[in-house]
Amino acid sequence: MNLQFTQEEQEFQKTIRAWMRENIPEEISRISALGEMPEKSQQQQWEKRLGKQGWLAVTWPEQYGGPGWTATQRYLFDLERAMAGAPPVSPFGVAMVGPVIYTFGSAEQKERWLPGIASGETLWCQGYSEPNAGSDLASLKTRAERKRDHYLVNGQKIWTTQAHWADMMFCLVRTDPDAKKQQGISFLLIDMNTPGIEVRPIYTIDGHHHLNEVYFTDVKVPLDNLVGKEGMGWTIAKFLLTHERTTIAGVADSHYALARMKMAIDEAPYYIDKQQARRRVAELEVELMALEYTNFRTVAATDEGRPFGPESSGLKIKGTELQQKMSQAMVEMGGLMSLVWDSSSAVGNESFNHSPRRYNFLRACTIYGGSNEIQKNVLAKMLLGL
Amino acid sequence: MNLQFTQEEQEFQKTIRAWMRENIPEEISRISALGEMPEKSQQQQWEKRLGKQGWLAVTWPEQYGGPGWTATQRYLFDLERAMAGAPPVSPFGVAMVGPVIYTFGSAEQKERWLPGIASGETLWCQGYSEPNAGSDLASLKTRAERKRDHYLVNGQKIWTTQAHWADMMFCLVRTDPDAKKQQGISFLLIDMNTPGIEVRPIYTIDGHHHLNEVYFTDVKVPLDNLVGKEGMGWTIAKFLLTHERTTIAGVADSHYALARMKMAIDEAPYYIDKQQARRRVAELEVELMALEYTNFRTVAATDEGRPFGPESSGLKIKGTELQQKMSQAMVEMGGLMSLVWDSSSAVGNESFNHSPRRYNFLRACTIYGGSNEIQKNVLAKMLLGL
Amino acid sequence: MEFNLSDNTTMVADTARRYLKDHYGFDTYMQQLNQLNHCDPSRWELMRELGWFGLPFPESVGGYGGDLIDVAMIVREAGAVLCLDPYVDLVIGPGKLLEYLGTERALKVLQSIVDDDERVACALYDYHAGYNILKPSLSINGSKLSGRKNFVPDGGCANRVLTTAMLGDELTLVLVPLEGCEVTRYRGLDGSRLADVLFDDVVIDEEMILSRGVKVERAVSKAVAWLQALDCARMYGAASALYQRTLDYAKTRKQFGAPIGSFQVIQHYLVDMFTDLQQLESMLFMVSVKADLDDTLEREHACSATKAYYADKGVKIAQQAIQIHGGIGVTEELDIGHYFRLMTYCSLTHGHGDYHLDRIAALGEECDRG
Amino acid sequence: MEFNLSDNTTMVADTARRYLKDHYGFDTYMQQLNQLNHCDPSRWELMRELGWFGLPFPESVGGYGGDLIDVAMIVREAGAVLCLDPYVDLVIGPGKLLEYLGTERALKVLQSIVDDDERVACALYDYHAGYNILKPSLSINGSKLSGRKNFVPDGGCANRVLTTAMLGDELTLVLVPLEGCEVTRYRGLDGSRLADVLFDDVVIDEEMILSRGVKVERAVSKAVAWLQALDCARMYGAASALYQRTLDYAKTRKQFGAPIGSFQVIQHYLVDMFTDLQQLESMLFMVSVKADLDDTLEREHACSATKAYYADKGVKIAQQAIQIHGGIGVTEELDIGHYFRLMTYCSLTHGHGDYHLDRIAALGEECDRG
Repeated sequence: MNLQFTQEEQEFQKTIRAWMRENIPEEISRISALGEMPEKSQQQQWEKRLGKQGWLAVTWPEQYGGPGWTATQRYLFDLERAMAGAPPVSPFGVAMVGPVIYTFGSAEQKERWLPGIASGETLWCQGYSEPNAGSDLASLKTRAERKRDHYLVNGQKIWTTQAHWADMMFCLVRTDPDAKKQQGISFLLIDMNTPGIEVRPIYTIDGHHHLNEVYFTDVKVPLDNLVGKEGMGWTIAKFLLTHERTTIAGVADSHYALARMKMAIDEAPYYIDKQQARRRVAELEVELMALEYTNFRTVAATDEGRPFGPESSGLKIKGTELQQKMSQAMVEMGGLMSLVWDSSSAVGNESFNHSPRRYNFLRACTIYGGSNEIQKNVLAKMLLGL
Repeated sequence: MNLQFTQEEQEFQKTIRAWMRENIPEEISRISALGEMPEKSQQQQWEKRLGKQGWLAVTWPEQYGGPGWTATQRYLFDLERAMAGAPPVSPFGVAMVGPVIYTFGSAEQKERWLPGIASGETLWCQGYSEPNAGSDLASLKTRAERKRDHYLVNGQKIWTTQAHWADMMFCLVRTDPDAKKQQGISFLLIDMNTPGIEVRPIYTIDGHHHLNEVYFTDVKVPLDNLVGKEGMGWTIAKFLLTHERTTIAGVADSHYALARMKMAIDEAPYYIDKQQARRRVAELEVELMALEYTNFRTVAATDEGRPFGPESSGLKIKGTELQQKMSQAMVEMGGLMSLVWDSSSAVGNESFNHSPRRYNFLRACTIYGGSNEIQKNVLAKMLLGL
Repeated sequence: MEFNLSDNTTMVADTARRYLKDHYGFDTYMQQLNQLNHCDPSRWELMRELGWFGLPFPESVGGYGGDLIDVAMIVREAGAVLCLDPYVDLVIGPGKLLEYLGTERALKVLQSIVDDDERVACALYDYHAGYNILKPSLSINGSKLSGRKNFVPDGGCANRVLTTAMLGDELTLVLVPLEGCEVTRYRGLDGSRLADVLFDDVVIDEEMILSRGVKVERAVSKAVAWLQALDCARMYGAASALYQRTLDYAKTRKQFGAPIGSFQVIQHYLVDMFTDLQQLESMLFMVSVKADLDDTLEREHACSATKAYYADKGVKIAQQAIQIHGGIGVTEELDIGHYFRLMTYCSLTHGHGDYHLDRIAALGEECDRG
Repeated sequence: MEFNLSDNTTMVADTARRYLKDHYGFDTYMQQLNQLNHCDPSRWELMRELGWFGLPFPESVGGYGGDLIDVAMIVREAGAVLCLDPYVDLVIGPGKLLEYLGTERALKVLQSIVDDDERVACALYDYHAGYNILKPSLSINGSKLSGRKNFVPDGGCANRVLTTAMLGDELTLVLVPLEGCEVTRYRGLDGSRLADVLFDDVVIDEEMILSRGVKVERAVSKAVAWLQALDCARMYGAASALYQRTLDYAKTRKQFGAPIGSFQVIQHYLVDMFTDLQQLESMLFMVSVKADLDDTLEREHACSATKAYYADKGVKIAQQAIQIHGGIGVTEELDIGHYFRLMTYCSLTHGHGDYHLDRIAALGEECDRG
């Protein structure tokens, strides 16, 4: 049992901290300080800067462009990234389709797609959910019919985050309509500029445009864009679910949110009962600590080459619950200042003015990627044997 | 909309208050002030005193010995009873078997049993649950075989509150073993002094003896002791579940618990952060108020001869949850003083010393009479149509 | 005790429901969301025709002498259809304030609100003073009013503003034309229109000072009690709509080959929503009577208890409605998320949960001493 | 960072588990519940033979120089089998206090605890001072000790008592023979043996005063950090046992023709218990390292966070275990209810949840200033 970071790790952390301080664009950290998210151009500029430094695809093996860091280093990097006010890297390229391609893809596919992800050039989105396949993903209907030299894709995806930013989509499609539910699903890479694709925005209750509906009408996708074999889609999707668990808890960004909350309380000029507010912060701090040390155990296991233990199973549930609690606390502490929706100038403390947007946005975090109810169903079955 | 008690009701309340002050034995109110419950002799002495006054079977029609009060008067009576530190009347006679007998019983049965209940002479207990029929009551197995001039009862009941005090038990038994689950169940009155009955104590985690197991070995019960017809047991049990809803929320006793809590905080000599404690009391007070006004609606409906509306459906769930929360708050506020289990003299404030016993005891209140989970299942089905 | 609505109140509520259903709803709401202007004049006139403007005011000023419960039933229905028109903020709020002041001048202004489309906004809050309505930061020095008010509902659409200010150590109520002030408009979380008003050495003549001292404190405290009760009425309307929509959704939305309402966990969520809703209704009835009491202790205790309870359970119902709806629940396209915004908004106006719990604790001590 | 137990600690834990399983369990617990006496002398001797008495103490006093984590793993196993023997209260508590004092006299007493079956109880609390261990109500005036200590664990079974008292404004640690004191015994909520000790003008000679001032404050604060960590270790053992028993019960207990563990609501309850348990384990590892740090801020922050977290989630697990068990869960016949008592007890010793949240808030401010 050794809960200290090594001397080397601490040095590493210092290096990252210094680099972040110098390299994060001020406009981005200003946006983060309000609990908001950057625009596409800002996000991509930032990811490219990381890419140039070789720090974008940090989870990848070195042969594909990863920096060769330990899980602990990745954790420290993520922490310093968050605390410096930079947004998380978009997960679709680096965390999702990248590992799929280097694990299941052909040599050509690796060569063709991985460099663009690692450099931040190519932006990806994820085509999983459909109107009638939300929690019940295996019910998806989007059809990819195999023609002589292409797949013909027809159907609709929904809740597609950043589809309006993306160059590429990785997509679950049904290649065999006669096979049983989970079978007959394949994993396809689709160029978002292909004719027949229409992206329609969905605005979320934070007032922003993150999500989309994506319609496919006779979209031709080259056969080469199939990853793995036909029918392997479900296996690949499951692989991703259990892949990287060391940042799923959102510990780094919750630390940042907690720090913002403390600062907002300290700066609050007036009627907030500060003692009471600090007590509420203490409660959240305790929960974050429990999550963080559970997360550390997953990080340590990764560094020792051990598989994720049962301790990692609750990370997503607990992490998202905590994010929601924190954003709600921020709104409630703000009192009247949280009534503001779209003022161009600050009314009191600006972080409180923006707090409802984040609070609203985070209502989704217990829903997407498998709602917490679905997560619990799965855990009850897989882990508890119920 | 008129939320005042009438002049008459207020006079009534004053009369009751004065009577209670004069008639409640001091030892009983002392016990209540600690959150404890009286012994059999104390309880029965108290119930007889009420009986003598004609105030024991307060929900009964006048023809059977009820005082002819409105539901509002009954509410006020119950409130004054609780606030004066008297225990609730044992429900098995007055609230349960009494109404069954005057609704379903024969003239002979009414004459034979009702007077003893209304006077507090006869103590009853309820023989429903069995080891394998808890939440799933319809699975009960205790067998009553019809012989020439008696039923022969064999089987076992469990969780039988006050069986060791009781003269009589009303009991669900299976008279037709071939009928389907809910059918074939009958409602039988059993004299607890009949040979073949063995009562074994079950101690609960408050350290007291409230519950029992009751074993029946070839117990002969007169045929006259069947209420209604054979096979009507389930109907009668369901009748009881929806019968009297105006005190099921436990509002009166929760008011008393809240008052005790406030007093304990005021008297707490020392380190308790009183402001914080009062804030916690305020939270409980708000929840009690919501419960109370919902309860008032049920009381008002009763007085207007209207059926219970949907507002009454959550009373048991909310009421028991609140009782648990209050008892937990009492323990937590007590801090070190709540560490005490069996000191014969007070260590600091005696109410806090006794708080863990009540806290422990009340863990059962979300379980008995149909666990809150079962209540929710039923509401989802019956009321929400799910 | 008796919880039935009078025939009169029932009629008011039924009319309101019909009228609001015809003229409001999600489409109207979405249109209004994109305007910073005041509500449609024809709808405003319709409200006047329905008698809402004079409803809770004395006949002497052209009113009908109705009760808080009448207004509460209207506001409840308004909450249920996401109505954003500023009936409460430009009529009830300033109207009750003026009525409670009761001076000739005040009643004259009230009469013009009831009859003449006079638009008066109330400026009770600034972010320094927070919920402490008796100690605003704004002050009058040497007959000049200077300072700032925030969160003034429909402050951008009014002609005049009724604002509290300190004159020495006395709370004072001043009626100021808005022309001479710097008004910054923005939208509130619920889609309503807010404004900050900067008073930059506005010269105050005696005419503009309506009253001062204990009388103002009492009027403000009583008027805010109405507003607190009406916050809850609005939240109840929203909670009720949310519950009903979510129940319907659970019955029709299928996943894993069955309606999601067939899953036990969803069933229990819905039962919790339902039982909470029942208790919210009980509290609404209670506060609709007690928020109008003269007894300060009982009035404030009732208002604080209800606001605290709504801030807790109303918000929980809205959160749960989103969770059960899943993805669709967090989109702007569906009304669910907008009810959620309304609920958060109302949980923060006129005192949030913590404020009211503290007030109850303090009132309790006062009771004990008394 | 590295969360593996060392070979040595693993061995200690495994031995403890085996030993405790052989000698403790529900039957032993129930026997002990009916005795106000000290534990069985043969079991006590076995603990000594296992090396537990000297485990975390320096070799100079006959100890083995082990770590807090070693003791924590023993106490965790002890919690899991409802062990009531006062290993922590009569060995670890007084031992660490004496070790941290570090004077020759203190170490001599420590040595006699390790080697000679000396029984020393710690009297740190009285109900006036509450959790404030640095300002006890007991005081020494004119070389006479007078006043009362409460909640002294196993105070009825010890020869001497290490008690804090104020000498002027200095915190002082005094070692007093118990013969001359009035001792009132009672049982604690968890079944352990507590005592009140009345010091009725007990004459204190210089010999009895072990130390005073800042040194005592520091020693008390560090020793109590150990006790706080060990509270959590005991609670973890209980929580883990509760979870496992409840899971097993859910798989076997049938209602409505199916195991209750097949109902979705029960499944989610159990998943919540499981994920909480995982986080409780993480916090236990954390506090087992940090409660022994010299850095006051980090040590106290870690202890308070863990105690607060356990007071919340540990207790919730126990409540849920009872609820899932139903009727049988509230009986004295089953161990479930007794684990619940243990959990409540430990959530109140050495600071309850609120106390620790306040301390974290206060430490945070200190951090900010520093």
